[in-house]
Amino acid sequence: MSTRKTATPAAQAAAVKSALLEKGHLSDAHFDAAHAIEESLKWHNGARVVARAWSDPDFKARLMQDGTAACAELGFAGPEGEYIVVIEDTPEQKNAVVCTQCSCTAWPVLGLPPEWYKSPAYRARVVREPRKVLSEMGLDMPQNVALRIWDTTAETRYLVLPLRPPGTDDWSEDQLAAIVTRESMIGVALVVAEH
Amino acid sequence: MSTRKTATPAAQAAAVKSALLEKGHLSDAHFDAAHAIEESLKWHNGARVVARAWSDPDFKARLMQDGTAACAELGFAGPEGEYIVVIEDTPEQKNAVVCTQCSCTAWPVLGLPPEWYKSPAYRARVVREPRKVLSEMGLDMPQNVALRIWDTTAETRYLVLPLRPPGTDDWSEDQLAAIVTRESMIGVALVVAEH
Amino acid sequence: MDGIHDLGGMAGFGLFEVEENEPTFHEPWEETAFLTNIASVAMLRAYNTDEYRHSIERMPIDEYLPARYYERTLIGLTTLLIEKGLLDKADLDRRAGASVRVSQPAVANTDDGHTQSTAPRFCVGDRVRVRNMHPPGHTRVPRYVRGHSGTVLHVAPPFRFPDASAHGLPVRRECTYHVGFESRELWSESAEAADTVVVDLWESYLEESP
Amino acid sequence: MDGIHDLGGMAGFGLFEVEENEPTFHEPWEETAFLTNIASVAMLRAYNTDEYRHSIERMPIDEYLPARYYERTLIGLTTLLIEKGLLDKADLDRRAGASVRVSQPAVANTDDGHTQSTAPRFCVGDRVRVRNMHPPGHTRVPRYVRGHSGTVLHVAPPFRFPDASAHGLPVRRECTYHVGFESRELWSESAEAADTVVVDLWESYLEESP
Repeated sequence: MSTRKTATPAAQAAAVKSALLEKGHLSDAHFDAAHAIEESLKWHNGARVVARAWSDPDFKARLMQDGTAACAELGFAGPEGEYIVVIEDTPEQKNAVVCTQCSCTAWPVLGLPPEWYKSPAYRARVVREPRKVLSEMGLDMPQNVALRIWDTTAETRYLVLPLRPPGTDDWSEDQLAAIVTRESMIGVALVVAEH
Repeated sequence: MSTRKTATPAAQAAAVKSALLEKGHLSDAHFDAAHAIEESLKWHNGARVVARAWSDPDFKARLMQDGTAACAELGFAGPEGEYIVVIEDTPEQKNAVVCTQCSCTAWPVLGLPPEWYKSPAYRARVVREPRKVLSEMGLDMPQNVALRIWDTTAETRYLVLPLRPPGTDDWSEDQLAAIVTRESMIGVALVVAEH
Repeated sequence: MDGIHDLGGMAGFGLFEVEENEPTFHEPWEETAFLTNIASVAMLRAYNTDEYRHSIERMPIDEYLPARYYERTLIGLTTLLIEKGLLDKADLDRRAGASVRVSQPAVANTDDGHTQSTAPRFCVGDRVRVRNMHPPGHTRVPRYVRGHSGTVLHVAPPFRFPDASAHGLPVRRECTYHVGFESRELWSESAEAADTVVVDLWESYLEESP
Repeated sequence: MDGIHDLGGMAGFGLFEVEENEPTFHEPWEETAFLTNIASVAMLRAYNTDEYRHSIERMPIDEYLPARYYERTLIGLTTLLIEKGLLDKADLDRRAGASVRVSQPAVANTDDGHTQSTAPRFCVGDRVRVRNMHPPGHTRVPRYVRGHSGTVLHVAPPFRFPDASAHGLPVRRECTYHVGFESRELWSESAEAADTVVVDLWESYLEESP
């Protein structure tokens, strides 16, 4: 009965789950269904979208026109993916995504976000000093490339379409998908052709 | 040599003081002098200023014209008192003082500030919802009294001259000084005549 | 609320680490917290995502920054399940063998928006200014753009207005706008001239730029 | 810097306690910290008060709110005495038997002000607007008034411009102004119409209201 001590996260998570189950608010089947949703949220999905866009001009046109529908063509949809907008990197403009107020991302194509994306430091700094933040992450953008930072404040979920690296003209979609990284689709890295 | 543990404030304060003394940067005499300054910083000084202003119209005129000089007449001066401005409560306007960015106050007349004044809650809230904050502190101001909150952001140090309570016309300056509180001179309380 | 969660532009943060081959969850309780939230929103429908975001914003303010991400999830969902009457704090404390952590009570917004239509009021290319709003409850207009002007780059379809939806006020939908702000408009000369920040803003947050 | 110390208007804080017959210090180390700071500023002249305030603003951001007031004093003065080369961190760690706490390195302001004169540019009654400044280092213009207009109520004499003085830039003095802002100008309709907030602002922070 003593409630002076503060519960550890592990104890609190177990307490809430057991109470929900015992009181009948949720069942194991619900948790299994939630787990199935979790398993479907992979950034590798986004890599497939990017590889398809690089390989298929018609798909790319549909993707830029209606990101949600084009991702759904490949079977990628779900929570935090109600309205997906694709933003295209160009030689003149580099895009990067943040959520300053919490940590929203396009789960169906980017998966659950990594620690750095959720860190208060990234959230606070990238809208204020984007060039410095990208540089610290290993991406030194030339001064003649404008930076555009997209803050995920409403229900739009952004996916960055990175520049296709040179020397990949004859690569298959699978080969291309294999070099696309999560960071490149959040916009803080370039895609590099690996041999 | 292990520096993994974080020093307690007590250990850190002792370490810094002993290092300053041993390296000869400061002597015990300096600490004694600092202590003498500390002893001179009393809110009771402000109570004397208020009582004098209530009792002596000429002094009050000088106080409103040049707070620093008038306080110095009574011997009250020192650090954080370089430019003292007195703000007068009226039946139409209630004044209160805060320092939102740190916790500046007019040390020579208000003493070192109390915990509540230094609390992040007071600093954050009183500029935003002054009526609610004053009410929580026990001071319900009628809607027809305007509130004016003074944020101590530069070098001006404010002293609120509270309303003299009714029924004190024949009181001596000493009697008046005895009912003036620190809170009334920061502006979050009224002065009440006690018998 | 102008809370600690509204981090955009706040100074004092330093380097952050990018973990190689990062797992989705770092400890088992993190996955439990995530799954419990998904099940509570999508299956139990105990609360909506606006209420969820606000439950985290209401965390004790000095606990927000030190907390791990899924710690915030856990504190938020625990708060809501108790507030909605589905769980009981004393029971949870007993189960956990210690006091479970919860957020502070909500202060409701009184303003449920300025737009009565789902048809867009602004078009791409319009200059708009962000209203100087300070709602006491949930809002998604960051402090760092308030009072500043930008250009509409894209009109998104109507979505639930979160300032109302997070507080059980009647649900309305209105368009959101991707508004591009020049970095120098936001941060003055300290920013790079060519850079922009795009913020996705509900119509009620915007007015015509003067 | 737009740091955590700039608390004016931040939401998420609740009740605070007013202690009866409060002692000046609650623990002996608090007095030691206070006296060490007084002696370091006034006698040793190791640093000035602007540097001192900034040393506290540079505290690790998630340690600021939970810290006691004199804990911040202690962390600030320790940082400065080390940065100025008077004390050595390893030596202090040895003396304390543990790692002493210090702030993060300073980022200097590049802008040392817009005013070149100690004669006041504005008069009582003038309408002024606070510039949209975001200096990376020390400043005393709170975020909550930036971009907002108010009325000059009083002109104070010239004082050292803190944005320069805290960073060892050439010391200039300029007038400060007590500027009255209507609460509704700052906080919109959520504030009481009759209330005002007065902020004491250096001339370089101000421009003529448009």
